[in-house]
Amino acid sequence: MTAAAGELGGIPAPGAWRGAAWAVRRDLRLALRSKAELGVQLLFYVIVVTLIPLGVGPDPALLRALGPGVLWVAALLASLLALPRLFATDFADGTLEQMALSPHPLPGLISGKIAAHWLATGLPLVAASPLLGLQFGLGDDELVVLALGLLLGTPTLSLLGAVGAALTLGLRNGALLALLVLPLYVPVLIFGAGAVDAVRTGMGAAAELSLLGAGLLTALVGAPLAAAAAVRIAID
Amino acid sequence: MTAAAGELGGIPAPGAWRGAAWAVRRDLRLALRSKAELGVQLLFYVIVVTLIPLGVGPDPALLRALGPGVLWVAALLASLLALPRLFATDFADGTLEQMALSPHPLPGLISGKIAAHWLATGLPLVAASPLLGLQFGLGDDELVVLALGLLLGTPTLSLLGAVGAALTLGLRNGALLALLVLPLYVPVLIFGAGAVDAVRTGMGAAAELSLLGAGLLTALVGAPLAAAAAVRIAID
Amino acid sequence: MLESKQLAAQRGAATLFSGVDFKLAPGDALLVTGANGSGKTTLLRIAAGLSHAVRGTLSWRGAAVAPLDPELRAAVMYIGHAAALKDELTAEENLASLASLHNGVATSDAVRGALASWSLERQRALPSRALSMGQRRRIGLARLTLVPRPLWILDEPAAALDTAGVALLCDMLGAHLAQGGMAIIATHQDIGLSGPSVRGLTLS
Amino acid sequence: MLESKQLAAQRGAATLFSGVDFKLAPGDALLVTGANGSGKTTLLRIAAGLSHAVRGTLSWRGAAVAPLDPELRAAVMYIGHAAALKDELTAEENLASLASLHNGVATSDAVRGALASWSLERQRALPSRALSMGQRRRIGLARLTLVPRPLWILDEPAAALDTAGVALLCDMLGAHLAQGGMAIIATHQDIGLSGPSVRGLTLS
Amino acid sequence: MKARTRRLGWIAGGLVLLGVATALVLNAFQSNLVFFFTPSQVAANEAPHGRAFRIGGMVEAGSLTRDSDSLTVHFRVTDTARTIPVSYTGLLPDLFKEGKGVVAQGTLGPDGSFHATEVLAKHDANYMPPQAQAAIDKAKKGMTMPSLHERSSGQ
Amino acid sequence: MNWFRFASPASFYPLAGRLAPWFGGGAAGFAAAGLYIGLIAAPTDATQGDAYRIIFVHVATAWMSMFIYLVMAFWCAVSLMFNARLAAMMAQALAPTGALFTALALVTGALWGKPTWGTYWAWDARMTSELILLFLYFGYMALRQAIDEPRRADRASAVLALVGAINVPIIYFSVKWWNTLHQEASVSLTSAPTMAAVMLTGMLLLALAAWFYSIAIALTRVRAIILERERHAGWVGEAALAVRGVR
Ligand code: HEM
Ligand SMILES: Nc1ncnc2c1ncn2[C@@H]1O[C@H](COP(=O)(O)OP(=O)(O)OP(=O)(O)O)[C@@H](O)[C@H]1O
Ligand SMILES: Nc1ncnc2c1ncn2[C@@H]1O[C@H](COP(=O)(O)OP(=O)(O)OP(=O)(O)O)[C@@H](O)[C@H]1O
Ligand SMILES: [Mg+2]
Ligand SMILES: [Mg+2]
Repeated sequence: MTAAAGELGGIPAPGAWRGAAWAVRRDLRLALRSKAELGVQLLFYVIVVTLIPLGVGPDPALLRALGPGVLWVAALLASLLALPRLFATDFADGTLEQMALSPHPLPGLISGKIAAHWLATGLPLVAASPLLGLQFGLGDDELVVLALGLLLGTPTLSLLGAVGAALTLGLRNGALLALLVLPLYVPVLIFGAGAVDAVRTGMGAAAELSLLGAGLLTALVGAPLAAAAAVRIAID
Repeated sequence: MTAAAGELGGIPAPGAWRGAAWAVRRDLRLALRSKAELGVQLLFYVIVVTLIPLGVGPDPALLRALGPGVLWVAALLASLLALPRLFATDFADGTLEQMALSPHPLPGLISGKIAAHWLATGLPLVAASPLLGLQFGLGDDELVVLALGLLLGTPTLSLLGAVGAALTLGLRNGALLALLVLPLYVPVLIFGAGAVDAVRTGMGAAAELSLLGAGLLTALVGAPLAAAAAVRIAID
Repeated sequence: MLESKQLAAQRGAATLFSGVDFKLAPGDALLVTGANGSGKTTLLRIAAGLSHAVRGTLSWRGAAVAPLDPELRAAVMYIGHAAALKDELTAEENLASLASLHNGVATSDAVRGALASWSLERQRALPSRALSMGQRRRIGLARLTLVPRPLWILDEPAAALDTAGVALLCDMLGAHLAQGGMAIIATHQDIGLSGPSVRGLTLS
Repeated sequence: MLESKQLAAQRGAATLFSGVDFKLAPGDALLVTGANGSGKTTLLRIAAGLSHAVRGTLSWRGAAVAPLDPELRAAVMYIGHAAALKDELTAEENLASLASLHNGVATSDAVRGALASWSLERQRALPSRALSMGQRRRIGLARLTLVPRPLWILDEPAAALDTAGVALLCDMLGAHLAQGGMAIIATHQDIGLSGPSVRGLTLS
Repeated sequence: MKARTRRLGWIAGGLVLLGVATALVLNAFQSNLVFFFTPSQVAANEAPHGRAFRIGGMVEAGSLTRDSDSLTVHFRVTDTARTIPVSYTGLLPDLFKEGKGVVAQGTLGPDGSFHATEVLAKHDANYMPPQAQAAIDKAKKGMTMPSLHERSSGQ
Repeated sequence: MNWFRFASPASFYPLAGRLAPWFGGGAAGFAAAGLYIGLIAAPTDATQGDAYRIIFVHVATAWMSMFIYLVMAFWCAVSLMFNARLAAMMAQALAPTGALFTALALVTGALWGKPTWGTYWAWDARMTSELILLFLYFGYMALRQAIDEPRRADRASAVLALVGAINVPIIYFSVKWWNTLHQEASVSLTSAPTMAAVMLTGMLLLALAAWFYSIAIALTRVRAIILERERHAGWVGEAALAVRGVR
């Protein structure tokens, strides 16, 4: 309930970690507050994954070929759908302004927000993916690589998406956000789905997974700085 | 710029048609104001349609089989993505309250909003679909049926989506909206994609198209009433 | 013409107020005051037909009215905290659009006249996003001159207005009452409205 | 300690104000007044380090500061129109969260004390969505007691407050100034603050 | 009164639209909106060429043969009017029986025979103990199909 | 006797408390009899062998999944039209049971499909529309859950339930309208059942058991909902004291 500051009784020095911790705690509490929300996010993923076969037809061979692509595209769309909420309400109600004025560094606060966003929207998908993959007839190895790929890929999606969300602040244009973000998402999608395909064809997914890891690290360094810069521009 | 009222010099009686016309005019102007928006919505559709093949792989036979399904799923997602904007800003800034208090019947005003929403987000997709279908190697007949199906189906999506959007007003939960709306979207998707498949297999799509038409008419009667009821609940 | 009998409002488990009786005849104004959270906004929304009361009745021209009753809707103009302005539209477009929603006069001359009377000529073509707090409120109030309605329900109309704005508001209210209009106004500050037909109602 | 030299602000093609000089020493307050749209909010945001000025300099403790300067950020508390409240969180959670964001005291006792001093004990566990306009503003102001900062910048702090709230605000401001604090306040209504160290600045 | 007539107008309009919708639905069920095609439809060239579809009907009595060297089976599917030969490689469901319903997915070969990739048994709406079944079979001997089955097979 | 008396939560609460055990007992009795007939007395089926015994669970749950939705939609309509709190609570109490039966019908159907049709799942009209029914139940519950003001939750979720009600006839008639994999009705009001009498008896007994179970559970759940929602009303305090034996 009370911040670390209060629990220690004194007022600690501001810092990037403290800022990030504040943001994670606050945003996770907000996400958990509407109890249904996390479950609903997951249900959306499940429904999209079952929806695409409906549009495509019931041929099992076709479905098996589609599996990895569909699971990845659905993860990507779930991430995309959750993006506008990342900064928009904080912008509208003045929280972002207060964050910029707080003694904590802004990139730290924003990293915290992104982390909370991934924990609330990305992690459940990663956890559910093996089960859903089973429905498409994927084998054990493929399921492991699918989950591993999503574990590396979905945080990257959240990080890249945060930059787009910050850039479109105040524009109320979900489609513009999607347009900015999707080109950045495409490589993640290609390597993620590619990794599963690679195991299936017996080639090993080391290459694709390394690339996903490299992408994650790069985004981890760059995205919070870029998003913070975009936020500063938006509130000026 | 000025309302019909002003142009005629007098103050006409309120009515459902007038209310609808007011809402169409206002919302279309808002949509056109951010000039990029219409284009962006379309671009989103184009990107999703080109994205799925990327995740699935370049096999041309597979792509041909996927075509109708992918084009329809993308249309459905584009519609879904645009839904939250339909009522949320009007709710937050007090416009919805004023609409409920205006002398025009609320279902009329809401029908107008839905119509404008479809004109701004659905119609461009319908217009672009034949071109995109070409990429998947669909034949002339199939392209015609694809466009015709979308022409009947996308307004149904907007109408059903409006009910979901009105029910989730103020909840700020995009995934919940998706959860409510997707089950209602599924039949449209099945018959829409089914129609194209039917032509491709040389069977004629009359049955599917009649069902899409029937769905549209039913939604046309029921959805504005349900959405108006939901809006009244939200502003109480 | 607007009359309430034993109105009560409840939020969650708390009863905000109960037994509220008032009666507004043509020319009357009701100034609703009370501490923060005492239920002024709630009462105004009930009177405008936006919310349900848990008990009591509201009647308009002698007939009991339910929320969103068409008769009441055709007679009332409610201006609350939210100004119903679209950020993307200009001040002029916003005003014209709202006026015509309420079936008011929305000719370009009338709209410009209304803007001018609230000293917003220079902001006419600005997108509303750029307006200051007080300027937004002025557009909301300018609607009152374009849409003739017997019953005005105004929630803190003076908030964010400068002194000139408050004086203008008071003049408008005076003229409205003199023409046989009615008004219910919730306010914390003195807006200078007085006279025999101005009654007070304090919620506690 | 906060000093401005020849500040000017421009919006679109219009220059809102120029040549604004002020100087705040410990214990000083600056009351910014002016008509709607004269640039009060703009000036306050520049002083808080949120916006750029087109011309002129702002200096804090003798050193010129750019927007979002860390030194200035550590010293300022800005309360604008938006209260930074989350609808889903309770009044208490909101206040604790904002206080700890600004590295203030956020123990549960301190937070409850602050709520009580603004008479919000009963609203402690309500989601902020349910609060009235004035109650929201009170939570924003309660932050001032939890986060010790030498420089307060308040944009229309009295808007939506009832008379008791305005008196409380005035007391708090007096105490703050007496302790060597500084304040810049934009307001349309008289909030009762007076004294030799209270200066006025009218924008036109 | 005027408001009431206007309201009646809207209601009438709504009912008309719903009526048209019903007519469209009925029209749709006139045409074939199918989960599978019957042998008659296949024979009448209504089924797709060069693409997978489903075929449904009864396994013709006495038509089932197995290749000796592989898991491939051959049988004929009939709707009593027309018959289509089907070949399938793989395990058959337990309920697959001659004289019973079947749904097979696959493609139509140029020779007019159906190459199934999946075979599903379509069960009818009858449930009875084996003795009863035997009695019925005996009574109906000589008929193509027991009449009890007509309701589900006649579709 | 004035039946409208029971439209108030305060007087319905004790009535529900008295009725629930009877329905619970009835459910247990019918289930025991049905299971005895279904698992022991009923003969194996001529074509399906023992696999057909899933029918005893599948049919009861499938019927209930649709029937509960209709009842729920009915209460929703009542609550919207007459602004009746108790009706909304009944609808709220029914939803989880309906979702449970829908899930069971889907699972038992899928399990049955493997031995009979040769597949767990095919996208035929019956199965797809039943799956949509499950999503509708989820949507109804999620919407309720997301709105924390009970009156608003009542009315918003009622609108959703009514919109979704078109799905039920589609499920029911899907086997008639479309040529599907799923069999047609074995039991109907207009023609004799195409099922041996023992089997039919077992199936009907289990259907009755499911019915009684649903009523018992709904009554119990509605009592909990009444207590939660009326906790500020005076009578709830008295009821709580009575439970503790303080009186
Ligand atoms: C996941 C797959 C399945 C689903 C979703 C499903 C769904 C349903 C539903 C909703 C009903 C009630 C409709 C009515 O009363 O007409 C039903 C009834 C029934 N189902 Fe299924 N079912 C499935 C699989 C199966 C299978 C594999 C069989 C057996 C081969 C089967 C046999 C029956 C029977 C005998 C009835 C009772 C029909 C009657 O007399 O009304 N179902 N099913
Ligand atoms: N769920 C709830 N439980 C308890 N109290 C509630 C609930 N929802 C709202 N309230 C209270 O109802 C009151 C709403 O009052 P309202 O907005 O009408 O006040 P007001 O007189 O307009 O106040 P202000 O002067 O601040 O505008 C507030 O005191 C609020 O705390
Ligand atoms: N792009 C623009 N072009 C011209 N003028 C602009 C533009 N953007 C903003 N303005 C003007 O800048 C001013 C902003 O003023 P500000 O919000 O600082 O006023 P204020 O003194 O706080 O007013 P209030 O008392 O209403 O709060 C307004 O007059 C607004 O119309
Ligand atoms: Mg208020
Ligand atoms: Mg201002």
